[in-house]
Amino acid sequence: MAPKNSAGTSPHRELLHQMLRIRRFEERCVELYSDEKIRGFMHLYIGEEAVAVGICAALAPDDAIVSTYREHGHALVRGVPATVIMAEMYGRVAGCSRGRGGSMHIFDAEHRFYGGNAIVGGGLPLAVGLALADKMQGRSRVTACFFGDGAMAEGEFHECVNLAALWRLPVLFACENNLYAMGTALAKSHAETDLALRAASYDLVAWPVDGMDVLAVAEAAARAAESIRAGSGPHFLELRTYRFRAHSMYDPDRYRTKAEIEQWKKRDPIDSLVARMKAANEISDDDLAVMDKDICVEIDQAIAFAEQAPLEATEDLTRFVYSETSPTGAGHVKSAEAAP
Amino acid sequence: MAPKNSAGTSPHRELLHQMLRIRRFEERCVELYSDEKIRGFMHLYIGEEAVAVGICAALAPDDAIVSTYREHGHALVRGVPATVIMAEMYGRVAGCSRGRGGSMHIFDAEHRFYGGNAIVGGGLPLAVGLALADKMQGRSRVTACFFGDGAMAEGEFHECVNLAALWRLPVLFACENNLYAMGTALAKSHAETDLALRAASYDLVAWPVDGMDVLAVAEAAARAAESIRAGSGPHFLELRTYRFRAHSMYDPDRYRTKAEIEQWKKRDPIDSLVARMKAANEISDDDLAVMDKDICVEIDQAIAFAEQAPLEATEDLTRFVYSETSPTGAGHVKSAEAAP
Amino acid sequence: MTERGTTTYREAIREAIREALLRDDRVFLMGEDVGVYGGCFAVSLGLLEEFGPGRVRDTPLSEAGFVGAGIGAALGGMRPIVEIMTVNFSLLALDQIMNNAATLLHMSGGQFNVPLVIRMTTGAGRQLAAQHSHSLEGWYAHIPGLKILAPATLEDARGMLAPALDDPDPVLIFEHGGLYNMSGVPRPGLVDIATAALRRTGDDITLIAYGGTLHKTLAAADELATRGIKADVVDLRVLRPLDDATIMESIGRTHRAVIVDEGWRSGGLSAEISARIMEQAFYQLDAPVQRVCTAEVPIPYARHLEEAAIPQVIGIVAAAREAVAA
Amino acid sequence: MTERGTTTYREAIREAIREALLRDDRVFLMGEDVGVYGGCFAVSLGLLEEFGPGRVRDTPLSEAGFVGAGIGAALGGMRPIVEIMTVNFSLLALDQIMNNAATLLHMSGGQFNVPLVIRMTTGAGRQLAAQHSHSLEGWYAHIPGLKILAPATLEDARGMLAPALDDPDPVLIFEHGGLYNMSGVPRPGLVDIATAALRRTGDDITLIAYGGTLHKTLAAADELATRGIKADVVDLRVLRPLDDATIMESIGRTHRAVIVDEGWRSGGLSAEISARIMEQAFYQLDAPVQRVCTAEVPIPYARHLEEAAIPQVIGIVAAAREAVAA
Ligand SMILES: Cc1ncc(C[n+]2csc(CCOP(=O)(O)OP(=O)(O)O)c2C)c(N)n1
Ligand SMILES: Cc1ncc(C[n+]2csc(CCOP(=O)(O)OP(=O)(O)O)c2C)c(N)n1
Ligand SMILES: [Mg+2]
Ligand SMILES: [Mg+2]
Repeated sequence: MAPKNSAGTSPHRELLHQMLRIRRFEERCVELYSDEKIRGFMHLYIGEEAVAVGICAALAPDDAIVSTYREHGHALVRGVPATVIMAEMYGRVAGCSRGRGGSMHIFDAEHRFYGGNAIVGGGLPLAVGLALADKMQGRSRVTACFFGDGAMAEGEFHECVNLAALWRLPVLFACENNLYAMGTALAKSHAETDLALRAASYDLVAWPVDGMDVLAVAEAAARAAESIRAGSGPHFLELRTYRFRAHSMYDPDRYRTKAEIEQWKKRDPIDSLVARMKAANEISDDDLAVMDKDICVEIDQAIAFAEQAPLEATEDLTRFVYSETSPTGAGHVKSAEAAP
Repeated sequence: MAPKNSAGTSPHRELLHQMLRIRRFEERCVELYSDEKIRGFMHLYIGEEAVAVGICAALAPDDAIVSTYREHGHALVRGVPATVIMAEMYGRVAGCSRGRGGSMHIFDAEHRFYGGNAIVGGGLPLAVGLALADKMQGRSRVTACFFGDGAMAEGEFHECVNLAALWRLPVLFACENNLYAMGTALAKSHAETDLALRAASYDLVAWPVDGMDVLAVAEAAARAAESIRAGSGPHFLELRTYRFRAHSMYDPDRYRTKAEIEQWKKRDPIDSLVARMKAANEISDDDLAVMDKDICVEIDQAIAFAEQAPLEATEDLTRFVYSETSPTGAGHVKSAEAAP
Repeated sequence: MTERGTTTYREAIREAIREALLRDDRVFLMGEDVGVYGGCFAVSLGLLEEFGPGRVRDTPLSEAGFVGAGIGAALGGMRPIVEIMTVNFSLLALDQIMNNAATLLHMSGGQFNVPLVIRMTTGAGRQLAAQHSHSLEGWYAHIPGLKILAPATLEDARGMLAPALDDPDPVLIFEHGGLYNMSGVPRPGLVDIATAALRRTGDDITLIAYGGTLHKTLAAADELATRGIKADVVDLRVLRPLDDATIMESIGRTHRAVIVDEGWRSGGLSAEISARIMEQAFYQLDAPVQRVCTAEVPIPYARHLEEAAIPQVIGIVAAAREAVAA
Repeated sequence: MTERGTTTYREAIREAIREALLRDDRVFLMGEDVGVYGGCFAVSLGLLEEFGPGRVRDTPLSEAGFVGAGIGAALGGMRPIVEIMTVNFSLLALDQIMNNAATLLHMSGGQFNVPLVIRMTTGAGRQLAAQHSHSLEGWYAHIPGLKILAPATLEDARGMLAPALDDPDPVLIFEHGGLYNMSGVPRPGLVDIATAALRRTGDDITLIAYGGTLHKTLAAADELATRGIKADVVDLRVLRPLDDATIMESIGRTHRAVIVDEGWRSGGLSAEISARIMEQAFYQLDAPVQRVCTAEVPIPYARHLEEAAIPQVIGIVAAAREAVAA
């Protein structure tokens, strides 16, 4: 979780704050995309904020996250500074991935944020391996792996969930079921649309969660993480959610009705939490305005940072193809004794 | 099913005859392998005969079969002549695959026998596609796809079963669960070892069958095939069986105990059927001897055929990389009108 | 106002698919988001509405599964057009393409041919970063049993599909993502899927390109012309089997060559062409054959880095001038 | 009676793995049947018993999953040795190797290196037919971010693993299936993973080979010697990055070269080497560089056809004589 902010220390406040950060950040990203400051593929998380915020709330600083191309939210909540995320999308050397990754490839070693992976399903094996490393080294860490409903149809999903269950690895599989894989509705991707049920067939604990309710997500994630840390193997949460925006900036969104989208917007995770907090007198309109303003300042700063950040030198194009400490890369000859 | 033989027309007799054909054929293959007449990888089906025989009994001549590298049995029962199978293993041009395939790649267009596939799981998509073609063309045919317990861990399994179930394709998934994938025991391959249960999670009909009992297999296959023809989509049978021999001719069989093997041999599918038939006075020792002798003659003939069969001319090495009717291959220029 | 008959590369491909669907009942289009979404790059927009979900089939995300199903359907008598969104994801289906599609005919001793067309987008240049910018058509051109096409013109976009579908063997068509919006009035006529094409003639040097780099190469030829260097520009069109004759005929006249390829340099298609020139035209060369390829890096997102990574006009011009000066 | 110190290629690799497991707790071996079965080609026989199932891990049949898990484990601080039974099955894991292992470092701006070693068997010659006989190491050598090794000698079988594990980036080791039973007494000493080696010297022609074809090439060099043709034999050893210097040094002396590669000809590694010679040593060539490669067919089962398909001594000799006569 990112450092606490001015919005106070109530757990609800922090959840709200994080969701709002994602929302506002991405709203600005849309503008910046129109202005051609951000290019390439960009996938928005708007509508799904409760998932990232709820899951990440259950993670400790030394846990790991493996995410998808729709990862701004996960990265922000995890504590990757908005500045370096924004600079990344600007393609600047100050970006978290030195401008080499862009929107789909946010990486941050400090926060154990392992991408930003844009091959659907391709991040899952990384999560299994990270968890295996933890298990082999006797560390009680959790690796949270985000992926979509569409990804569950990929063979890599099958192989990975089986491996994790077989070896009882500490992975939290967080399936963001937003009902569509690009334009393909759930029922056209999966013969069995009850994804938690499907996952349970691999002999792991799996259950569905209302992904529009950050408290429900946070509670489920906390339970799952606790159980994982206790050594009971991987858990699978199906987070039932919805993206309010198109799949990517290129998507004309022809495959679903306005009415359906509007229906889901009534369950906006931010509005819902605000309503609940207001009902419980946990927040006032003024508080909210302050929170919103703080966030705007944070994002303005991120944009300013990105705007002024320099580009990688073109001569450095071929850096980081191999490690700079590479003994062979540096021409140094490593050796081993031949057989005795 | 191969043409009926001298052993008579009782259904039990025919099942027995087919199982015995496989057994005797492969016993001879072992000798021929020692004599270096057969080379490369060779995988024996001995012990599993009830599966091929029971499943194929439910198939009509225009149904299709997709099999694995352990496919001598499927091919023989399907009616691919022993002569051309043997010649194939001898690497002769008279072999069903002109000697290009060997033991792992028996193909026969006439019997719609689509291999002989040696990438574990790699045949599954072919079966899905064959069934799709039937469905799209309104033909009521079944495609039977054989694969092992090990194959179920592959991503291709997952993708294919989902596709078949989603599109309600006429595939009979025949999982030969012989408890091992090479040396890897079932419980080291699958978190959920109840494979029929796992398969059912894709929303298709799946159940386990005693794969050592040819009558049980035949009955299950008949039910499944009937249901598939009636349009109710793919079915999955888990055939619980055991291979009495090592995985391949290279396998020293270190991973299981002699006792385990002996235990399973007590359930030899041939012995069991014979015992049952004898008890019901359906067969005498003399009948059996005659049947066995007929089979030996058939196999002797197959070997004689293979022994004298010529080799493909070496100049023809590069034939069949492209079709000989290929218009471009022949330099003929096909064309389309450019946009109007 | 657009000229009558103006079309785009995207529309030309769509029209080719449409025609194929109209012409032959056995043809169908299958892939991720080809239907309701209208195609990842809008190529198949409208086809679902016209032909229905039976013949324009949206698939789950399962590249090995549906590409393999296409192979099976081809075995079963259909003429599938399978779309893989981009070549980057085709790696997930490579086992099926290599071990089944390309291999079944030979392995079965000539019994089972696979009349399948696989289309996919290839190439960089749109800031899509490392996992969405591969140019791997050269890899596919390594595989015996496949035919590999790279339409770079409106005519080829429109005309290559029909002969590909008529072909009894698997044909892969690589559409460069940077070309979809290219527009113009295609020349009427027929196109083959067997030969390379001379897109421009000039006797000083042979520039060899295909797909996404053809247009940069033509621009480089223009630029070279202003410096008095006249270039032949060979559009390979068919990457497997390569049309050696057209290449060698040109080099027989020019005695110099530069190959332009958006694939990575080491082990790319450009190497094969250079090696063939070595073998077939060594004594006619006045200078070593040069290659202008993509830098050996996973393609970076930042525009200036991506531009520096992939072949550009200026680099082609420089290589050609060097070759001519040699 | 075997000489003291005699070992096989198989045992040399096993000993290298054993040593690595002893030396570094972070090292583990993972793959299909590496444990209880003893390794598909018996390479890891006995290691499970010595190191236990935690460090010698049998995996389910799921190449993408466990190779990807190896990448993740490397990210997580381990030093995995992942075994893929054969290169044929590695296609199922290619997405992970290309899009993750080779790419993560660059895509993350230098943050995440992947210290992973992947071993696999490659090559034909044992009548295993089309789906078990690929030689695709040349393909892998196309991928920036990877290092590709091809041990052909007992010394390299024994010595390459340790520096591969010390390397911070992914290293793929290709073991030719035909070499496992090769035996001899390895010379003591150190081996690097950066250079090619001159295995024999002679100033008339340079023969370039690696892995499974090295020994055929050495035999061809013997044969050529009896005809008065003295050959340099370069063992590439490292297929990426290629050691151009050693190749060009040799050609600077011999002015002629033949490349021997068990990969298919078109687009194989042999093409890259030929192209580099074109670029770097054109003016020193007295004859065009020749290639002796595998015929462009899926490898057939029948022994005589397989032998005709893959490079043989007689073909190498013929190509070399032709090059010398040119
Ligand atoms: C292997 C692969 N196939 C296709 C794509 C193109 N693609 C990118 S995102 C996407 C949809 C994924 O859907 P889902 O997993 O539900 O995640 P969501 O985008 O809904 O968050 C597709 C098809 C890809 N990136 N990788
Ligand atoms: C993709 C792939 N991985 C590994 C192999 C090597 N291999 C051949 S058979 C086999 C075991 C398969 O087990 P299972 O599916 O249970 O079938 P069985 O051999 O028991 O009939 C393995 C690992 C292969 N051929 N293909
Ligand atoms: Mg989704
Ligand atoms: Mg098995």
